[in-house]
Amino acid sequence: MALIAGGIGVPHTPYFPKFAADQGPDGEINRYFGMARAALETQAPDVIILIDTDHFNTFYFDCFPTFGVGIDDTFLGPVDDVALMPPRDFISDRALAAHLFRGLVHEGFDAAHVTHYQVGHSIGVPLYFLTPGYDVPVIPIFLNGHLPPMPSSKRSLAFGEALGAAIRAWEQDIRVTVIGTGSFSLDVAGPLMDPGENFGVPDLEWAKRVTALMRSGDVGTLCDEATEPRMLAAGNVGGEVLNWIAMLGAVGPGQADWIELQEIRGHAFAAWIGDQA
Amino acid sequence: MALIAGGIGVPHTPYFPKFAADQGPDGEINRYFGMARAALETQAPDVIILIDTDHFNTFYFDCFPTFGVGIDDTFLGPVDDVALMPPRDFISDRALAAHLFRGLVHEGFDAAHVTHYQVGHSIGVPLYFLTPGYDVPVIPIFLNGHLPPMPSSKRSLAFGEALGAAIRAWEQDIRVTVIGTGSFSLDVAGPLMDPGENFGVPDLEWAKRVTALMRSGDVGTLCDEATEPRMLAAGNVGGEVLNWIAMLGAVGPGQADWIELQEIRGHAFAAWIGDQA
Amino acid sequence: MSIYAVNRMCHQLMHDKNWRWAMQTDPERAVSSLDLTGEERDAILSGDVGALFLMGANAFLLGYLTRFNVLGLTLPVYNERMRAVLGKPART
Amino acid sequence: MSIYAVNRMCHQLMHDKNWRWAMQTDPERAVSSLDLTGEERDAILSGDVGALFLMGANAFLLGYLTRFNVLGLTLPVYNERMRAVLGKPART
Ligand SMILES: [Fe+3]
Ligand SMILES: [Fe+3]
Repeated sequence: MALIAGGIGVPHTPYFPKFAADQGPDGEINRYFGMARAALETQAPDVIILIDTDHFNTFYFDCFPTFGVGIDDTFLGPVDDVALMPPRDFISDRALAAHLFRGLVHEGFDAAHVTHYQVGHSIGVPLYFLTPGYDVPVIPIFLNGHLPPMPSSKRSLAFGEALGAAIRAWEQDIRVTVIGTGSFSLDVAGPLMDPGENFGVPDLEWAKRVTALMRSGDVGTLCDEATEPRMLAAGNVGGEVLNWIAMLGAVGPGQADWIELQEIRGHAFAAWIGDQA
Repeated sequence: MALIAGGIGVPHTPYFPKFAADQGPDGEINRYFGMARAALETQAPDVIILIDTDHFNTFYFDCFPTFGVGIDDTFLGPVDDVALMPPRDFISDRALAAHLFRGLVHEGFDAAHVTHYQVGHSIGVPLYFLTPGYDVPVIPIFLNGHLPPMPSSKRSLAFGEALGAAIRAWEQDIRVTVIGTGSFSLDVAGPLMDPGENFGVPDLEWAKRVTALMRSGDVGTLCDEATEPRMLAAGNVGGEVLNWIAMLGAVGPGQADWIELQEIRGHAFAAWIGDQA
Repeated sequence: MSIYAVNRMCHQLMHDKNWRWAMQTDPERAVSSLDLTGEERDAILSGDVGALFLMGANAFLLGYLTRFNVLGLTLPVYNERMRAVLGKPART
Repeated sequence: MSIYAVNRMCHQLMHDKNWRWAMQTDPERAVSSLDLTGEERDAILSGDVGALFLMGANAFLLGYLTRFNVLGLTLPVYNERMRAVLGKPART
């Protein structure tokens, strides 16, 4: 049976490949992502499940799902002009993705079937830093953490729990890492931008609060406090904390192995230790 | 507050406009649809909510949702060459549809946001017969009753209940009819076709059983018996009974006012009386 | 998942009238433009809808082949070929 | 919902390089091909991203206007105009 080797949380800022190159290997971005990459390499996954919020690269308003499962052998991305990261084909695992989709729908999670799809920076950028060889198959799980109405934090946690159960019910003896990606407080190109910037961190205190609750493993309190108004007040992609909450549902409750808040961006880097073999 | 004036169940066979014209006004198709139309006219809705299964006219495998809500001022259809029914713009109600979508997601139903969309015969044909003047706004609710994994019958019922609650929570004093459309036993172009036909009714006994349980208002037993294997054994669109079950969830439990099984097609026509003003 | 291209070919018979006409008039040439395995191409050109179904193609979409009289698939022919695979194991 | 066309115009700045080029080089001509209200067209051509936001356009997508330097929307200009509408009532 499959085992969840651990959880990882990272941001996906589209400018980070360029900024990291400009900062050099000892810069802050490479340092934080290096910690996450080391955690991933310790977890040694055979497959990565990446829970992300699409920003109009996979979906459009025409059909924008609350939850979706990417089911295909490969997928192309990032298709949204990420500097230093031309689009490429990523390898995925169609059989496992189809199994996860069946498991989720059978447990009453009304996910969309997604195939023949492209992705944007929210999937590309984490993989740029975490698996630069692009050698581990990746299954994207899409969660709407951007366009209200968003799934509630409790629903996202339950979705993650069902995802975790479906992963562990997979018949192959493989190791799986679940990644949640996104910000805790971030406004992109909206009225809550900081002066002169193309983004803002409207509620740093909330980002600190989320970080503290994740550090101590108090997901229950996090779900109680992460209401839709609270998330939206933290910025127009404040709902991306739901990607982390779903990841925590899959990996299981517990303290973070480590978590580092990058204040200037309102997001964090973290790792959780998963199932013991 | 809005009131659910009643429920209607009808099929959506794409050949029926042509067959009905060939049979003439006293033919079976016009007789059954005439009964349903009379029921609808008694209910006198200001808005119709139509729960249907899309057959690749609104969605494709690329992003095929389990549940979806059509949110727009108008929509075009049918776009799949229905004889005697050229595509036209149908009027809808964007504000009410957005309200229903919010209500469903907030209650933990993970519907997809659908806009700028087209529809096929599964929405066009019922309206051809029921509202030939096309003067009542229609909000399509999409339910995957075709491609396994499908939502379970209990999940579809709960979805319908949440839909009904959202309708009744709408602030305007309007009358709403909820229509469920689809077959109970029908295989389209698959191995369970009848010899020489382009369709089959692989399990007429199941269609009779569904009809009897709906007549007596025993939705609980219907949900217990309508397992995914049972529905699929009744044909590759056997899952369309879920559209009726969701409709019953919205209208509320109770005996049908009347229900007529059309055995040769494995589907039925029916009406339920709704809320008292 | 190259059966995707088979399904899409059928889907476009409904939604792209140029494609429908191409498949009705010169299917060999039309099919050569698709990203298919040799097995899929052969099954399409021989109108072997049963084999396509067992490869994972969607029956509802395959039905468009007979609806639009592509590849000689009159209803009796389509019906017989599809019913012949009843109960045979499909690939997953 | 004609704000749909405003959002799509922004979306295509990312995904259609021909469109991006057209909007960068002759926005008046490019915009004339869209199904917009007069108010929407005027707001676009004057780079009034705050007004577009209050009409219901998506901020993430509007951001592409400054990312690709369309309509004179340098970052300082975009930032100032967008921040100016903070707290103002948006249409629903
Ligand atoms: Fe993001
Ligand atoms: Fe149908």
